[in-house]
Amino acid sequence: MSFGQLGYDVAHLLGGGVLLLSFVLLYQRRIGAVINAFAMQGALLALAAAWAAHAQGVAGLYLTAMLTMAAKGVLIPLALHATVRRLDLHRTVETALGIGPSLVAGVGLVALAILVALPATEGARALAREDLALALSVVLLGMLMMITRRNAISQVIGLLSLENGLILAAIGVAGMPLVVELSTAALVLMIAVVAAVFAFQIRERFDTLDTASLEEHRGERR
Amino acid sequence: MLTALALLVGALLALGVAALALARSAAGAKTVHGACVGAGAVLVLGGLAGLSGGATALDLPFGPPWGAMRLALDPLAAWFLLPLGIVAGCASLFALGGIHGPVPARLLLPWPIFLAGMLLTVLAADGFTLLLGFEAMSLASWALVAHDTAEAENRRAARIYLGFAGFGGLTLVLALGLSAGGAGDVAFAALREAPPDGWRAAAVFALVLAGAGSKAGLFPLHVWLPLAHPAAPSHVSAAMSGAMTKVALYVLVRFAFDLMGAAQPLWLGMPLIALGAASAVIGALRAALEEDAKTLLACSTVENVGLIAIGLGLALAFRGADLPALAALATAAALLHALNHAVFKTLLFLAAGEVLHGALSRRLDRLGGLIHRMPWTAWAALAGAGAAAALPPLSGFASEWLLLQALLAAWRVGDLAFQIGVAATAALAALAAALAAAAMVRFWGLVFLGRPRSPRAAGAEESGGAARIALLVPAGLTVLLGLLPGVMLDLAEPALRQLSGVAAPRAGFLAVGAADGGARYWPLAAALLLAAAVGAALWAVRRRAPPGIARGPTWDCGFIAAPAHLPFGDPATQPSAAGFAQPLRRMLGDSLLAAREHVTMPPPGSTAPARLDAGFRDPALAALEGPLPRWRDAVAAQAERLRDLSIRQCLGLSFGAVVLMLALLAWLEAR
Amino acid sequence: MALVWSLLAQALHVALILAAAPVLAGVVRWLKARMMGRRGAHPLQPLRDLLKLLRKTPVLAENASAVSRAAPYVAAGAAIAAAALVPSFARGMAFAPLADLILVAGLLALGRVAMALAGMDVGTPFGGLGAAREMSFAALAEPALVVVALTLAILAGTTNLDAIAATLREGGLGLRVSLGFALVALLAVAVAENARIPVDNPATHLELTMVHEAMILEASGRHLALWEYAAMLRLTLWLALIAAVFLPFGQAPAGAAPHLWMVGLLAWVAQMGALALALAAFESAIAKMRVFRVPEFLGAAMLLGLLGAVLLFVSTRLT
Amino acid sequence: MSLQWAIVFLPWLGAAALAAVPRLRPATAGNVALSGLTFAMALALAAQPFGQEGWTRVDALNLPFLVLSAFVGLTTAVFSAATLDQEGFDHWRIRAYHAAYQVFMGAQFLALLADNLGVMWVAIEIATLATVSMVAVHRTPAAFEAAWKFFILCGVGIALALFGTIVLYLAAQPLLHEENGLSWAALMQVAPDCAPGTLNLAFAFLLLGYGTKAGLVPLHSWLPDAHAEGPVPISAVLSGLLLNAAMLAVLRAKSIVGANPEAIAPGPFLLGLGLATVTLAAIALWRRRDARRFFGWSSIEHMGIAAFAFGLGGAAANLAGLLHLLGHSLVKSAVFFGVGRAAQAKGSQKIADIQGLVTTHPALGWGLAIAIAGIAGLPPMLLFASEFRLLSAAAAQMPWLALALALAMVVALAALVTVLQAMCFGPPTPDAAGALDGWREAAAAAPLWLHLAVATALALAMPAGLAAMLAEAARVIG
Repeated sequence: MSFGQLGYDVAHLLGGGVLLLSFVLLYQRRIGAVINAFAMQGALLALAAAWAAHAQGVAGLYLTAMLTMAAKGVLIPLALHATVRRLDLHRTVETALGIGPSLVAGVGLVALAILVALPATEGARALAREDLALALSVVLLGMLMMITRRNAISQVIGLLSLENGLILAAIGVAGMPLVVELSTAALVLMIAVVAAVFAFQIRERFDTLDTASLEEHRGERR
Repeated sequence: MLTALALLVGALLALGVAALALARSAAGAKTVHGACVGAGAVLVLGGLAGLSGGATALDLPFGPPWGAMRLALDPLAAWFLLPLGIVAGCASLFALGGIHGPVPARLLLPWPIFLAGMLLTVLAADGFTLLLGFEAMSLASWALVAHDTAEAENRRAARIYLGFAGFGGLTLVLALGLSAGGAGDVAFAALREAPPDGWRAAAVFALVLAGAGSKAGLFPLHVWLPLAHPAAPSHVSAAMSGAMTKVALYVLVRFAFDLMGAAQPLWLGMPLIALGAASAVIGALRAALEEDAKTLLACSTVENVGLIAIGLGLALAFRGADLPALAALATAAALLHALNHAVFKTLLFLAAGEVLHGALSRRLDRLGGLIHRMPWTAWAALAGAGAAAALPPLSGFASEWLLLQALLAAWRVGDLAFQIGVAATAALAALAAALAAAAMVRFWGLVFLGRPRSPRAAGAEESGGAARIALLVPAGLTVLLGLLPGVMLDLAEPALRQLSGVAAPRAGFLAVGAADGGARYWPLAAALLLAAAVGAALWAVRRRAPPGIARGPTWDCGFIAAPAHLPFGDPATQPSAAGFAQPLRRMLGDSLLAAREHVTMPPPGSTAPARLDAGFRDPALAALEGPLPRWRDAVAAQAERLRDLSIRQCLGLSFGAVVLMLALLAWLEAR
Repeated sequence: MALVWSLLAQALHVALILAAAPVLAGVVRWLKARMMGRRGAHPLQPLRDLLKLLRKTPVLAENASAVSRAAPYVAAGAAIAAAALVPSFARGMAFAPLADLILVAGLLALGRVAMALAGMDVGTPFGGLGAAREMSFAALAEPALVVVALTLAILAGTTNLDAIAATLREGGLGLRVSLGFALVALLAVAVAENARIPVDNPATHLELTMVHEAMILEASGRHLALWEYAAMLRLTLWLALIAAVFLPFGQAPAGAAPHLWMVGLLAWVAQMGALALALAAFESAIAKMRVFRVPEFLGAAMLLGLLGAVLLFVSTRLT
Repeated sequence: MSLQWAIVFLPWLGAAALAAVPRLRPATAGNVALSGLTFAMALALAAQPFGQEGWTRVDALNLPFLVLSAFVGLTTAVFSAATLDQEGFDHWRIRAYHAAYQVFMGAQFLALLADNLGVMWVAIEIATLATVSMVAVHRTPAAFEAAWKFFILCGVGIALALFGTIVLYLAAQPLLHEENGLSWAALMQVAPDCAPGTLNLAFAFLLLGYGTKAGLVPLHSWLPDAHAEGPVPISAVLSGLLLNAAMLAVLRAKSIVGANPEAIAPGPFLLGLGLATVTLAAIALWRRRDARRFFGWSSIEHMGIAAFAFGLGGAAANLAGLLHLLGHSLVKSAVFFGVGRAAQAKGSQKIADIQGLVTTHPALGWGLAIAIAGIAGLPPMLLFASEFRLLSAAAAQMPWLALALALAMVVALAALVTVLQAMCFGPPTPDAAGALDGWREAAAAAPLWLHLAVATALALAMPAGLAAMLAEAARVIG
């Protein structure tokens, strides 16, 4: 252990908080609440990054923390709210899988993540192991959200939350080189996705809009 | 010599490229075909030299990224250069005679490449080179088949043909890989070192049968052949039927007799014999029923390839049963028939081309009476048809006689199932030969005899010059090969020794025959006897009968003369192609080719004529175009459901893959 | 010396068989007539008919080609050549090494093709119809012939007729079931090849059934004579073939002194007479079958021959 | 600045410059000039010795692909210059298109050159962003739809890849110095001693992540649509370059995991994915009506074949896989040149509307026919050599799998042949409009023929140096 029990506990707590918020994301029914929960997750992640910067003594991670806070805690949620208003999207979350079953599936995924990550990382530090399991859970829950929600906004939030999991994993691995660059690059990707929602004017869920219009366009269907 | 042949491959390829420029003028096109005639002559010379010299090998200075391409010339390859050269020469000469203006580049360019591909296949001494040549040959001939895009039927033929070409290549690659084993070296020398055995040998053989067999036209993968061969220009059809099927058989021989080693079991020959017999019967029967002259000839090719395959299969079985003398006999029959068929089929296709040129049709029902307008073509074609019908003393009879001798001796293999199978095969081979005779009589009779069935046929004109020579050369060769098969077998001796391991049975220049004490066929003596008998009949009749003949109207049991507006008589009163085929269609077609006849009677009082619809369908083609596409479409329809997914569901797929992968990892970790 | 004798025997054989052909045809006709209760024409009537035809100028259709003129000679020549090869009273004749069963079949096929082409030359419906049927029937007769040849080749080790005859005469093979089957098959083939009842009726020109006659409807004069003569030769040849293989009694062996030839000659005449009688009796007793039953008839013959060969395989394993 | 970085930043600087050029002719000319310059630099790079330098490395594995990318980039730029006015761009789109093109090229070079796996990830991300914008450039609903699908699926894919990268570092962390922590060379060195379980986890995510970009089933859904929308040249670079970069990333990961004897063998995973990919693609080819989607599916099939080859492993199969990637880049981009030009000439992308090309456009039609035959694995193109090598190696090692592969390839081949016959030899369909003037028609056809010639030359007379390099690369990826 390179740092004390407190450091471990705080990091663990923050990571657990991020995971908990993933569940909250799954649980919410209204889009506004989903966005808010996502903002919370971003903020928590920023805190975790800052704590990691402090604990590992890597100054660059403060930058990550600040960027995360600014982008995910504030800007992206604002932009999403604006998009919902501007494009007059459905305010309620339409689910492909009910809330309850989603949560059950989420618990199963967390179990899977732990089952996979813990044995796989024998030999690594405990924090890294825990962190990896948490991060993997967040990633999987993000994907779950993407495939069980029908609104474009919810799905984008799923992707964003997935990316939160990545950052969580990256900051958990002490001494990861290029961590700032990578997390920034990932952030850029996410911002681009959000921008694309706006630019492409993805009004409806991409359930109905996608292939059907492609089929009509190209006459591929028989 | 090998170096010269290798350079010839390069020269032909260069000629193909140069054809792009040369196609602009008639002189250029003539140059290309003239050069190809020369190439044919060089090939024959190379074959003769290869048969008299020993085996030579040559590494090319380039090749695939993992090694050089290797060429070799041994007696086996040299023997197959003979049909290749003769066919290439005659076909090019015919094409040369048919040039009256600029030739489209797409007709001119693939021709030398086609020849080069065949040559490369025969010379190849490693798997890659073999495949390269094989596929180049397929592709170039496909380009020639596909040249006429106006007809939907031709497009279908080209499509099926190209599909089969790729299929054949893939199976051959698999066969090479299987026989190469772990090392993965596909040079022939390495393959010979470690021949496959057990199930591997069976698999290799099955794959080669599928790959080379489909190219050669073995049942049930022959379906493309009667479609594709007629679609090409006639000189190309001639080369495809005459030479390309032989090259495919060469590949089969190369694998079965050389690369798979000598120690193969008896049963290896059986599938070849069975497929050969099936091809022979189906091919001959279809030839007797088809109504398009070139399709008919292509089906006859299937028949002859089947006969050759029977010979090869017998040779394999004899080798397995340790009867080398009989193996040599069967091999001799196969090799000789390969050469003979190449010559007479080239002749027939060129004659069909001449007919097409003169009378503008390939349909038997639009021809007729051409012997009056095109005597040279008619008599040359008669020689080819006689050989194809296995009439003594022409070439076809000599090789089929040898084949029958091998079949009749096959009972010496002491396996009862084999004996019974071979007895049945002998009957089927005889059936095929007799059916071929019926087909050839029908072909020649309907095209050249009788009255013209269309005004165009009545006004047909024969071209002279190079095209005529291109017909006369193979006609002469057909007669010559028929009279001197012994000489050819002496020539083939090194190849036969290579394949069967012992000296071939020799019966002198004038005869061919089985091992000592067996039957002999003396073609020259038989021909002299026949000539003497005909001469005697002529002499005797001339002595007693008054000279001269009288001409009168056709009697035909008092049939009424043709009306004035049909100067050549009503074509409908002549036997039609379908009508001539009727007995065989009813006797054998019902069961073998799903033949049907349907009469539509007009209702009482109607003046409409009654109609008879007759036709048949090759069962193999029906399978290819029936269930197979249905299965494919059913599977594709299922697979398409994957495509109709929304983005969310596509993501679900990714997600599923991740979860599955993780579960797999967890399971692996737990173990 | 042996060469001279063999040449002499060959020449005698050719002369004999050439002369016997019209007579045999006449005898068969006469016998049939007698059996049917008619008086019948003189046995030499066919010969007289031939001579009469020879004297007439043939009439060819306006659009007949050279095929019509050449084919009769080719057909007759092929028949003569084939007949010269089938042994009659003696073995070891000059052409014996040539006398291969398959070559004989090939020569017969040559004659058949010549006739079919001649039938198609003018473009009449009957000619084409006859040619189509003739070639189709031959397609079915050929396999039967080959399986018979297979049986004989297994027994004799060769397809040379001379050697087969020698083996069957001297080999002490005894009576074999497979030979019986082969005989029946060969008889069926012979009936089909010679256009006899029940496959064809040589005495009628009924359109619906005729095969052989349909092809030579347009022939006349010397051409018709040649066609008729070739047909007679073919009948003689087939009967001689059956006699040589299945009734190999009394033949003079190779190199035998000419006095044995007399014995052989007498035996041969007796055999041919017996076969002619059998043929006449068979033809009188049976009705012609429908054209499209012929494949069944020939198919059965082929199967019978095949069965004979299979029995032979089995018996060669047992011994 | 070293040459490695120069070849990355030159296009990026150029992109910035091109973004300021609103007119078509100067923009296309600049694009071509820039691509030519990078091609020259790639050649110069090939003359330099191998080695690692900072975050980049030049080795036997990436150099051939680098040169190839620069080459295809150049020919595509030429093709694009000749045909771009058919797309009907306004000046914003001209700017966006050319800038995105050069950004993509730079990212592609970086992705190939990167020694650092993190840098490689960033490069691939940039390439994705650039291509998304190029796919969407037409701003039709279908283009948006395809771009969105592409973006979301690949976004998730590269997110997974990043996760894999992090886990990979986690595995190697105890054994590494921090500075070169994500260096492939360093990872290769320590891989035998890493915790095998962590490596497994890393490989799973890297395979699925980069596999998405490489279009492996079941992660392939984005590919056909992305290939079918957007300007024609994009299909060529997507198929010819981006897929290679992704596959090379998979290979880098595979080599690391494969170096550890206790970790799971990566081969069977690739083998399974490859086989599934080939089979599904072969079947799906039969239902296509849109020419560019059809060839997009064909790209999926070929990635499957390459994955199968790498999964099989061993010198012969790896070499076959590398040759297949090279050959596929050359020939498939040639096909897209042909199909794209034909679609412009006929005014439709539907196969039913593009027929009889050899009659209406002989040079184009025959070139396309040969190219499709080459894609189908018929000689004499490089794909013939690679498929020969692969199938013979597979038949020697795993006959049943080889049979399954061959079966799928036959099905695909039949589909390709059907389309080849229809498009090139069918009854001609009328031209829409858009005949190009003489030199531009030639410039549109020249890249096609040039690619075919290069692919043929590489198949039959590959320079000895290149062959040795590929053999070395085949050894490296294990």
